[in-house]
Amino acid sequence: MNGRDSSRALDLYRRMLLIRRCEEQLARGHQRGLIHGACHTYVGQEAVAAGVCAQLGAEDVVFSTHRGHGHALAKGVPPRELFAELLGRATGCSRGRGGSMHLFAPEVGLMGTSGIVGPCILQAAGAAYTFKLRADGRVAVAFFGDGAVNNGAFHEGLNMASIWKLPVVFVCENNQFATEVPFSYSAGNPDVASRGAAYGLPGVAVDGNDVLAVDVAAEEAVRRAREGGGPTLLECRTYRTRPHSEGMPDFTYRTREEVEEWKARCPLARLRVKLLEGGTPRNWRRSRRKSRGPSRTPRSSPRKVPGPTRPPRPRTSTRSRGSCPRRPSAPLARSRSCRPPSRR
Amino acid sequence: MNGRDSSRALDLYRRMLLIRRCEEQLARGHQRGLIHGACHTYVGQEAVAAGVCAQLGAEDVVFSTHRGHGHALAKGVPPRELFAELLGRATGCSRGRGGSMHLFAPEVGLMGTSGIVGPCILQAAGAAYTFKLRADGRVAVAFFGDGAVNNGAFHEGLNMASIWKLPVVFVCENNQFATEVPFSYSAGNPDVASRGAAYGLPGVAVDGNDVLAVDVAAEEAVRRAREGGGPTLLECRTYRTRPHSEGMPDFTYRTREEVEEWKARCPLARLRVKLLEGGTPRNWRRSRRKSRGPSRTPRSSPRKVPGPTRPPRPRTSTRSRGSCPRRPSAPLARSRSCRPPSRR
Amino acid sequence: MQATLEALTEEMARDPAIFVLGEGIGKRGGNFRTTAGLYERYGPLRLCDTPICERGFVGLACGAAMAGARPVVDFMFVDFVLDALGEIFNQIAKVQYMSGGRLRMPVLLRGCIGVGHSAATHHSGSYHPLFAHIPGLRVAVPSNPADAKGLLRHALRGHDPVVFLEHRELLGVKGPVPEGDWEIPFGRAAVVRPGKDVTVVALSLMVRHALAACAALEKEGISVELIDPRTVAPLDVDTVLASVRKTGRLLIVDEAFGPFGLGSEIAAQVAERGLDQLDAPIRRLHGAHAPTPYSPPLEAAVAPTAKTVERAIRDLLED
Amino acid sequence: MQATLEALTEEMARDPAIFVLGEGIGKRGGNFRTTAGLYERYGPLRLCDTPICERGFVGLACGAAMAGARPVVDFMFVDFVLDALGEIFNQIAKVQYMSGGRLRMPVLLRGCIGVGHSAATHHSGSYHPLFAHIPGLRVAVPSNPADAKGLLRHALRGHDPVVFLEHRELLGVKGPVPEGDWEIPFGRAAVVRPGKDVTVVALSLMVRHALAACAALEKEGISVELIDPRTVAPLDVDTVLASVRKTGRLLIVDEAFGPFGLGSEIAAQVAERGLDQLDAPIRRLHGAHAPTPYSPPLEAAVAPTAKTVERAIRDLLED
Ligand SMILES: Cc1ncc(C[n+]2csc(CCOP(=O)(O)OP(=O)(O)O)c2C)c(N)n1
Ligand SMILES: Cc1ncc(C[n+]2csc(CCOP(=O)(O)OP(=O)(O)O)c2C)c(N)n1
Ligand SMILES: [Mg+2]
Ligand SMILES: [Mg+2]
Repeated sequence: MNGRDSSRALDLYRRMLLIRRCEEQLARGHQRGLIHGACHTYVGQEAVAAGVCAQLGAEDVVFSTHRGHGHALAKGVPPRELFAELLGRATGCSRGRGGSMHLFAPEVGLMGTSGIVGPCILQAAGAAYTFKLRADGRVAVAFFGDGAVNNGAFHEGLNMASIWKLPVVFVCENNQFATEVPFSYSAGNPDVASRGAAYGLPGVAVDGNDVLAVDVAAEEAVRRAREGGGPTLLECRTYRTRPHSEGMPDFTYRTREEVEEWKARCPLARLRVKLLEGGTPRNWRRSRRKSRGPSRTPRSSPRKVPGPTRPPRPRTSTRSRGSCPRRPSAPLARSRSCRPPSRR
Repeated sequence: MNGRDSSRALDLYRRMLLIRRCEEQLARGHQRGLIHGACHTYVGQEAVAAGVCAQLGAEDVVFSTHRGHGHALAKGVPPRELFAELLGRATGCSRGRGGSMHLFAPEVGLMGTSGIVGPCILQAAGAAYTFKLRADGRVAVAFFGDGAVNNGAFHEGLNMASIWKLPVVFVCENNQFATEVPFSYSAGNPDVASRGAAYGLPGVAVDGNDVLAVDVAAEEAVRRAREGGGPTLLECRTYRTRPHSEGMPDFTYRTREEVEEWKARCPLARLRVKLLEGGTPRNWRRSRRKSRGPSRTPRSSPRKVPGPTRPPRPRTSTRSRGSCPRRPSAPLARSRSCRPPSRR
Repeated sequence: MQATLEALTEEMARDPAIFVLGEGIGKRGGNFRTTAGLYERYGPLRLCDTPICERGFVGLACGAAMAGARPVVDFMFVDFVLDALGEIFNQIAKVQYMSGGRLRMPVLLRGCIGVGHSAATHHSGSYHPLFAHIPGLRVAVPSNPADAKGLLRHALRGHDPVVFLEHRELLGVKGPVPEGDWEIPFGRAAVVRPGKDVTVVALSLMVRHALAACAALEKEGISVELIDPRTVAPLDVDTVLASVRKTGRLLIVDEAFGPFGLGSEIAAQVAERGLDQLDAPIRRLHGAHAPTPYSPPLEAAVAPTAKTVERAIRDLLED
Repeated sequence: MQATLEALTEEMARDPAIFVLGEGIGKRGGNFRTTAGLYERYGPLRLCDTPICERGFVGLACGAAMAGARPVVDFMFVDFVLDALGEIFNQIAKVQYMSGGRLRMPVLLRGCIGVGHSAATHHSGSYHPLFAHIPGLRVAVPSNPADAKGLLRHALRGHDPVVFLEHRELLGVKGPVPEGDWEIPFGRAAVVRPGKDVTVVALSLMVRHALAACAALEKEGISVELIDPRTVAPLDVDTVLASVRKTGRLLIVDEAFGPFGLGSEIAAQVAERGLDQLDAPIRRLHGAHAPTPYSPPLEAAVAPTAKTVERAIRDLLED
């Protein structure tokens, strides 16, 4: 890795780490009864949100699903707003109305996550339609699971995006299960990327646990969208290493061994190895320090999870202040001009 | 053609002729204001219904669309009941409640046509589910247009049928237009048959104006379904030579030349040529005589269309009696054992 | 209606964020000529012919609105858009609330309703009660060209999702339309005709039938006050209550199904807020609670007509 | 509820045409344990895990019923099945009428409704008014295990499509269930508790809240007659009318949205058929007309509670 590559890699690592740390915190918060309802964490899949969102500018938009914390963070939602939301506070990104599954932060391009499987695909196509109408060069991204692939929204959304050449990227996070149902059971053709052909659009499969691979594939797809080349279907093959939703049993439909195997392919660990192989870049320490808020808290004490839920009100508790910096120190939603020239 | 082949060909010809004659009558009835609402005729596409239904037994079932007269007749709905239905009579196959777009004759396996694009695909899969549950060897068929291919019902229905290996045949009649919108515009991939791959099921394209080709392809698909091999997507490439619906303008979205070109590929005329090339089979005359009811009427006088509509009541008018035999003289819904052994 | 086409044409000229989605609304100009001539003027991006995927293009419209456009979905018959109710109820209706108002949802969903033309059961529904039940949606059901134009313009200038339903049998109807740039705000009923003996609330095509009934009854000295709510969400019951205070008698006429319908909602509000004013039971006259049959004589029997409205008014006066 | 599982288990043993479709209803036994243990007994064909395609498997169920099977669609949350309303309203509800009764439609569509557990807006809807508006559908919304079992069994033996909705907060509730092979016919309200001062109609979870309110009021000598309609289509208003004849006062409590809702329909029927019996305006208490928020204190504010029911009864008595 040269200097530019490794600074980019560090940025990706930082995004992933932020997600991982936040999710671990949230999981603890759920265990402690501070977070209510269903809470679907993104642990294991961080490379996808990080890699794709690194290719987006602040003006680009993202639509996501019930498993949306990672996308929100990667797109630049301040962790504090995410935490406040799940704690049910008025300072949450959805003012406490949404919780885990309904995150809205249009000011940073997180247009919404949804508790219904499917709509995000159509909505991303719709935002892309607006961008095309305005010819403003923006790009929309839909993140969705393998489960959504069998839904009519996938079919209708990809087809419309294709015939109108909309600037949209469809990112399927194939983590191989929809709740407990294996994709190999529920899909007549479990090769998601190959399904692009049914709509006349390029389908690309990528190792979703390799953030650099995701980054490269996303760059290509985003460039195609931005340049008027139309949509891409990007299948990121990955795995969630926590249960479908916090508190659910996990080893009835898959084995402990399988989960362990995938844990060994942890996207953070893999990138760390690469980074260390390439020598410790100058800013490696600094970057760790910067994201220390969320990264240290869970280690120091699980009790650092912000206090008990209370009615939404303008302020979050003081205790949460230290652990969740208002904004990630590095601008997560980089503008296009920041892209390393070597990548262009 | 040997004797068996040509008697089979004659059967197919008879089915097509019955449809053509009935449709011409109905079109006239619509022009004269005897038939109300929308009336979508099947003229030009007869080979599809005839070829596919010739492969079905009486116990097999068919689901269809707004353009369903041909399927109804080919599956064995007595022309008299079809006419009565479109005239709004209680003796109609849907008791006058349905009209052109809502034909029900479960007693002959016409399970229903629908004014909504899409549902027939799901319903055929559903009937096939019942057959599989009962292991009774029956087969379900969905007829639908190219327009339905872009609908979520297609996606969801084909996928479910594939993963559960349901005994169903999906027959897409690609007549190249949905109302006035060309399929090449509305489909990211206008090759329908190739879309079977997206669901892991075989997709077969066939000349939908060649009834013998349809017959062969349908035989294979029906056999696969019946033997537990699962669904097939059968794309029949064809053309409707009348307007989308009776009375609509026709040359704004397509040229008169194109229509004439396709008229020259008339499925009836093509088979007639083949039959004559192969020598006039013994039963050729007889067959013409048998189907003379509907075939002669339009020539003898357009006024033979049954009298003015009146409230549904138990009897049809006397005048219609002669022109529409209660049942086609040859059993249209042949049982499987009638299939020519050469075809097995 | 020509009137809504005028409103749409003018608003599209004013606001470049407006675009139309639907089947055959491009070159063809719409199944009901709702977009005739617009394709030539505004091109394929702003008049976008869709594949037959109602859920898909309604969901797309939702995302387009979130990103700042103003989509008009022209769904032809309301029966077709039932396939998109998930997108409408779960997404379009909720986005503004869920985003704390940071996202707007100026989607116009328009199409035809109503029994007629032997269109049979998949081309003759009137589902405004379903939409009106859902928080976050506005529902307009005009009865004449002037209202249609004013309400459509209002819809095209607001921030909320609007379901705009025109009765198919009204599409050809002509009527005076004021000139110029005016709108009709939602939630204001029109007193179509003042009267003192009985209050009739009628919607859409039923307003015409009720007018015919009023004319017939007038000859016998029966004076009917006729009210057209024009929008069913928001629903202006104040105007109805004011009228009932005068007349003491109320009949609601709507072609849509009765149970959980317009008559239920108005009657319930009056029974809560104006019980003392009533001199007789509240009557409702609705379309038959059955799928619409095809055969003309059967079809004629399922929807209220001028005759059945007249009879219902007479019955009410005898109560 | 254990009770519905018993009914389903018994009926599946009796009738081999019954099969269940849904997400995770196979080995997993259903998100709410609605099919626990059935997979082991009846295998994958009769307990069929579906992909996430609500429209698809509801449409498939329609066809399966037409061909003679008796599908049970287990859709988890009613919010999800909104994507399938086209199949339900245009197809399932109409097939029997359109085919002149030659085809039957014994489809059971079941799932959860209701606010609770901070499930937020996509997992907390109660849309029974939508279904009840549509001709051809039957809609059951039980409030206790015995009714749930009896109604479910009835649904599994009839010819009609039934939408069967259980409140999520009732799933864990225990209660006496009679032994043996009995059913509860649709369209018969239960008088949960006789009384003489005021009539309260409550549905589903609201019955429990109302019971708590009754108990509190009883201490002050206020006697409430509590009626549970149990099915909203058909809707038994006769029982309500008989009660109102005694009490002269009526309150309807339903968690679902108010406009075009259960309260509207009951109030309208009473205003038509029992106007003279009323001593006070008819009151309705519904869930807030807004998407269900996530945050516990907000969530607690949108649905009626024992407290708010009690207050509404007091207000009504003062009218
Ligand atoms: C329309 C709809 N049906 C069912 C559900 C219930 N549900 C929530 S998450 C989920 C599985 C989703 O699987 P997938 O899309 O692969 O995403 P993952 O959870 O694996 O990230 C299901 C079935 C839903 N939310 N929406
Ligand atoms: C869901 C739905 N949307 C729209 C329509 C209106 N419509 C009726 S026929 C038709 C075109 C259908 O095209 P295709 O499926 O190719 O069948 P064809 O008419 O060519 O036989 C359309 C759009 C409908 N009936 N249903
Ligand atoms: Mg998954
Ligand atoms: Mg076509």
